[in-house]
Amino acid sequence: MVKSFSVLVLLLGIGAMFAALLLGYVPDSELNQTARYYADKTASETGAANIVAAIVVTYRGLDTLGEVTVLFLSAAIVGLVLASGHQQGKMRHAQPPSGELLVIGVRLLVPLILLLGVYVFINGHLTPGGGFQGGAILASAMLLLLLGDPLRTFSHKLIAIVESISGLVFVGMGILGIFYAGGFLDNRVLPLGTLGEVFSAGAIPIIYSFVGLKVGAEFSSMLANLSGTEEL
Amino acid sequence: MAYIAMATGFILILIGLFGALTNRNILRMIVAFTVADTGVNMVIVAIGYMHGRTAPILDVAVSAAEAAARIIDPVPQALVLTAIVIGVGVTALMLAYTYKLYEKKRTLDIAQFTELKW
Amino acid sequence: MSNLFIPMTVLLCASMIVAGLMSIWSKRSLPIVMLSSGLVSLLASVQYLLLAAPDVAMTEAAIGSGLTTFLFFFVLSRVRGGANG
Amino acid sequence: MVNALYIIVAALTAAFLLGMLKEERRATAYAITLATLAFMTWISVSWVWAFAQEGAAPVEIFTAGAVPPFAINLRMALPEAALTLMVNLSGLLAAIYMKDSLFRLGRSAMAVFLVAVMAYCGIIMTRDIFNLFVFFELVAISTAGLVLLSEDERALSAGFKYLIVSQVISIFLLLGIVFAYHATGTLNIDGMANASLGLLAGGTISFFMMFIALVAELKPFPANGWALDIYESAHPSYSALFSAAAGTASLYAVDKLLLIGGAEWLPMATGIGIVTFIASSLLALPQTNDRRQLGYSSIAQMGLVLVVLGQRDILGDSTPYIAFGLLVSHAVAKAGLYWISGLVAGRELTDWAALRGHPLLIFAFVSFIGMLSGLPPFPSFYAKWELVRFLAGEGRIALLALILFGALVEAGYLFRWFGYIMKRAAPAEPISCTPHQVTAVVAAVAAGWALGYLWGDLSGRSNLLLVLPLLFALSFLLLDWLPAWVKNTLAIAGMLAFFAFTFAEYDPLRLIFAVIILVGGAIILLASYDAHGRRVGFYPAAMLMYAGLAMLIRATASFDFFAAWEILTVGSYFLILRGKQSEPHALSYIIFSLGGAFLILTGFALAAQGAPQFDIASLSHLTAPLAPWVFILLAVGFMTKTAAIGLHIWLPGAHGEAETDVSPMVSGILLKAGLYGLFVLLMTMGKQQLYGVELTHVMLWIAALSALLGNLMAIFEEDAKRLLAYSSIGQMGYALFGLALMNHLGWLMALMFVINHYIYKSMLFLAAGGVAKRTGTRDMYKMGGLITLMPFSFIAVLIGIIAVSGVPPLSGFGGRWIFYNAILSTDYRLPLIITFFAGPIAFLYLFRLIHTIFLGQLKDEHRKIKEAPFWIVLPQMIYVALLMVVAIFPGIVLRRVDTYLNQFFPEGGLNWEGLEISSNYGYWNPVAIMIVVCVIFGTLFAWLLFVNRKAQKVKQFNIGFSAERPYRPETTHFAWNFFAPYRKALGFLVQPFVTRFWGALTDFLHTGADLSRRLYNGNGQTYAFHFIAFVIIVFFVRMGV
Repeated sequence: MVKSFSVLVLLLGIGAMFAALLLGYVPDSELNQTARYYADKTASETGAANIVAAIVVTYRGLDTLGEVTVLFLSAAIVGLVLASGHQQGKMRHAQPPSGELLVIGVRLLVPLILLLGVYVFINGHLTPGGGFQGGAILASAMLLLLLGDPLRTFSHKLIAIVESISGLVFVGMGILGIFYAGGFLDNRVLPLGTLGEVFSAGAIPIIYSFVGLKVGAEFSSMLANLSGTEEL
Repeated sequence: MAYIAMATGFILILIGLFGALTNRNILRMIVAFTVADTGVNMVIVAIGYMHGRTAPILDVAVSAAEAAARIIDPVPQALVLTAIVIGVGVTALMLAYTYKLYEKKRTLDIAQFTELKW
Repeated sequence: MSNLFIPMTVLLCASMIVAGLMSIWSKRSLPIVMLSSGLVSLLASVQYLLLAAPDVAMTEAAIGSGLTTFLFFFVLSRVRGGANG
Repeated sequence: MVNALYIIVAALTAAFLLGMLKEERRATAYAITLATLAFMTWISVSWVWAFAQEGAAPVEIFTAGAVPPFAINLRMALPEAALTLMVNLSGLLAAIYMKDSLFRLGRSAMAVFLVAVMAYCGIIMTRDIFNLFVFFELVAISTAGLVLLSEDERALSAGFKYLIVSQVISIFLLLGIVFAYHATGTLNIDGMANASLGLLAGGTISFFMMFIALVAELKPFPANGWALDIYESAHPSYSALFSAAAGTASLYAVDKLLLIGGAEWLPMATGIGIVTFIASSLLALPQTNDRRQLGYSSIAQMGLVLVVLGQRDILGDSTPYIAFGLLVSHAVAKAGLYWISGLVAGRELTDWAALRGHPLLIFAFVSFIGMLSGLPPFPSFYAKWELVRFLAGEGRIALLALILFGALVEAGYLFRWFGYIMKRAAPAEPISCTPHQVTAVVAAVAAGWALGYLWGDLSGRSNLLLVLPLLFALSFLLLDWLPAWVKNTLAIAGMLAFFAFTFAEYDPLRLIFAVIILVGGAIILLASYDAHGRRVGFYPAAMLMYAGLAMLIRATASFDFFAAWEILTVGSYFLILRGKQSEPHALSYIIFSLGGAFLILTGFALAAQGAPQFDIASLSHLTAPLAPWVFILLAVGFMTKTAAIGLHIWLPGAHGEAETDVSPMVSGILLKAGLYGLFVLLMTMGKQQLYGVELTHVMLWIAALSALLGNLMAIFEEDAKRLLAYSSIGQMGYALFGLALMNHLGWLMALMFVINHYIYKSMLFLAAGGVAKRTGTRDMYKMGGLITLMPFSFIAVLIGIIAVSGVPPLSGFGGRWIFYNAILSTDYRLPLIITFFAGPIAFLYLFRLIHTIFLGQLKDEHRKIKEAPFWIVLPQMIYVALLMVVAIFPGIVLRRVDTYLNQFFPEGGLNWEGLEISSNYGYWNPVAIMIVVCVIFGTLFAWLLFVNRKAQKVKQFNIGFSAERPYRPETTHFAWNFFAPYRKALGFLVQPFVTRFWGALTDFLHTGADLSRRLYNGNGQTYAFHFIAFVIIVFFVRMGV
């Protein structure tokens, strides 16, 4: 009780800070310099219709690279954490088999979901969605497979190769930008094409696709690692 | 609308922090943190919102020429995307830690993991 | 439609706060706590749509509410014994 | 130049590549890791070179083909290059060091490691605030991963606590960033700085949130429990990286942020920094776990550098020099110490005694604590000097005092630790190390010394590593494999040669000191021929002390003077620590000495009034109100070295427990450093008044009390060497008294004491040491009747006590004579009387020395002992001869000094006519006195022989106790508690009030720290609570201001 109360007092202080922020908040009526630049220049500079995607992949591409790296780290560390001191050779409890319906449903759904994921990230520069969303969708296919067959083991090697190659492609496209365009991660290493088409916006669709693959692979890797654990 | 969303975001942060600081169960703490994270994201999105404008996507309705007058600030959205992904990365990591901590001591009480102190 | 935004926002926000409170306050089982927090995310993603942020909405729905909640349940199933400790 | 972005690109490419390797191919993975780190290091090196040597212009690195603020940009300039070099190099060495652990965890761990190092570099280089956040998240996550490298299971919970807190931190950081973006319309750091964020709506709070979040990465007190747990439990090599690289990167991030915040946030940074520095230094005091203590120390150092950043308003362009000086010293030392901790099996501080017997590691340890304590010749020393100069110049005295206090505490526990290493029982488990672990440690040591050279080079003052005496002393480190006698010969030759070459440069006053230090030091070193084997560590320490002394008397600039002072202090500390039981005494010596040194430092800085340094002689130009304060600071500083009463408690143990040939060095020679300082001080500043009080008058009182109490304490002492040590307090009191008289004769007398005290105290210490060596004890009541067995020692002691007590005909009398003349010429009655009384008291203990040791009955167990070794007797005999010469011809030294003193006190000098010396009050003919005394003594002796011609030698017998065995046998010995009657009368004067005072002070600090550190209860939730409480407190302090 004392603890709750003191936490409450502290949060009152934080709340005061937030209140000050909220009361001092005045919505912009015009876009600020940065946003205006993006609104005006995105189409001509990057050829992407989805400005958010252009910012994420190109203008703030370094952040995205960092973000992908965050996931990469998380996946790697989840693996490390779960592997540390892990005793091998214990048999897992036999679990009741999943229902027939689920198994069939999974078989039907998984390809569809995979397709959806790919669609989401390939069109990331045109419509809402992109590598992260698509990647998460890919991972959910994985999830379904896991639900269908809890004892299923995944090819860690395949996942690892997908995540490595997509990471390398991301970095590689970035380096190409240094040599053939205006700087690291500049998407103009490829022709910008026509605004609104799938094959446009230079390297954005390619990068976003590999981001998608990578994100999907990272999440899958985490899931695979978690599913390899035993119930305690 | 932005005000309401922002206020909600702040409240969610406070709720999340309160939960994280008062629940001793590690899993509940992590859940509370995700609530706080959602609150942060909500605040960020709300801050970029401008009344009467549309999403920062160029299409038939919004041409590149008039974009500056029609769309809302895209930057906070880009930031939130990053924040969400980082958030889930950290959450996954904490969950893996949770499993391992539980394996070690068979408890999820945070107050039991104090062998390092002073 | 835009005049519906405000009431919808209020409704959404109120539900979010309730769900948020449930997720930290509920003395009941952890699954409910986790579901409530997933619900907060889900409601938030709807709110993002209203705030003209479809990209964020998609991400939040897929990652924030979907994947995260699943991760929670996954770990919960592994540490069932400590859930109510 | 290679684009600096490749630091990031290379690390990521390698990390992703590692994922494709088979798990079994660890050697390949490790090779890739090392190659990548080496490549990253090379990029940094090439940039440092380009900026420092070729004067390249700073480079902005744009990404995405757009200019900032529309795309992320990074910067590479000299600070970035230097910092990334630090990070990459420590990353490389850390990876080399933990090869085994990386192999154990495999390629994922290596990938995580690479990303961590990359993220530190990213934090340093990026100019985009959100990008900074991303890199910080990478750091946080990789930290949580890399703690798993530890074999300590507790690392798991430490990592989890860290994750909890970093979640809370990132909430604040994100909110701050977004609101700052909303206010300024940019995410670029420079853009935000230009937009003067603080003036915009919501700007202050948003800045505050970012600021507090980044400051939290520096582990400010009290929001730092999580970091301590990581330091304690992580793999030592990771802790090395965490301390060196993570701290560095976070500091630079805060520095960038302060660019946005502007001058108004500097006091906040200072405040947080100083609280953290002091609190962490104090909390480290009761620590017994080595890695946790290093953690506290790391946190403290971060606080200190934060203070420096916060003082940018007055430090100006010197900020980088100071901040980097502290930072690199900390990084190198901390990394090195953590690496050493990986070689030590036990986790208690005392387990480090295992290092003993590994001279290389000892040297490494000493170098590292020297860097942390800001001792010359390391960068932190130069930084300390500069920092203090600016703070004092701008009148920020309170902050200065706090910083020095914290530094003293930190030095205290570091040197305490060194004492454990040298003196505690070695643990069962020896050092275990692999070649690559040693590589890392050696690289850190080399880097530390190289940086010391660099900082000296950049200082614009003398580069200490180019000063001849110091180089000579350091060269003994390389020669330490030689046998002791070779090194001894080299040392003597070096000192005499140095004297011969510099002989002509001294004025008469300095000449006296030079002779005592260099020639006198050489004479004492003769006794060192007695040592056998290699005597590892003795010569570097001794030569360091002599080098410091030689530099001291040759210094004309304040900086050189202070540097010399610290060098001689450190050297003598190592010497004193060599004594068998001297661990606590050496510790109190170094703490008092460093405290005194800090006072001197402050005094100099005040006197300099902001100038980089000044000519010592120009102290005379100082005027009130500054002058008296400078005077007090310097005087107290110097009196710490002369062990004036109140500051004396270190002396008896330090001198008494030291080795046989070390006691005369630290007593006969080292004490003169303090007197020399006082000479210089009084020569330049003369009489000063504060609130109407004549400061020299106060000094006179201190001197009188030192003389009286020093002598009193000596008479109740059972231990021969301690008795001599206490007597030194009294003798220094006399000398101080003479100085404080501020007249011609007083100063002449002080000089006389300088010479006499050197001669007879060295002689007596050698004699006592020789006797102790033969009898195996220093307790006088366990000796007796040694006159026939050790005749030379007897003669030395006899002559010594005649000289000390100031009876005719020896030189002590000359001193007394001048003394009485001197006090007759002033009118300080009471202190005069006190000092006068001290004389007979001195005779009491001296009498005891000869009576108890050499006369009386010989103990059974001592029947077969021999005279002290030749090499210990030889210098004593030289001193006997010297005493005779000085007694008969005092003019050979005094006359020139007398003339020299005329420039300060034209009045009241002595008249020298032939062999006769006269003053206003009488005359003194040394030769005549010698003749008269010899005739009288000869006559009496002859008569005695004649009277006792029929005396018969009787056998000694033992006292029987009629079958009783006393509980404490020594109580029955006549020589035990010899002056018990006097103790009844005067004992109240020698109550250890001063000792109790200092003891109570340290107890208070310890207990306070021990209670406060329970704040860190180990609960991750509490740590998050701490952080939020910290945020709130700082917020309201800030808003309240």
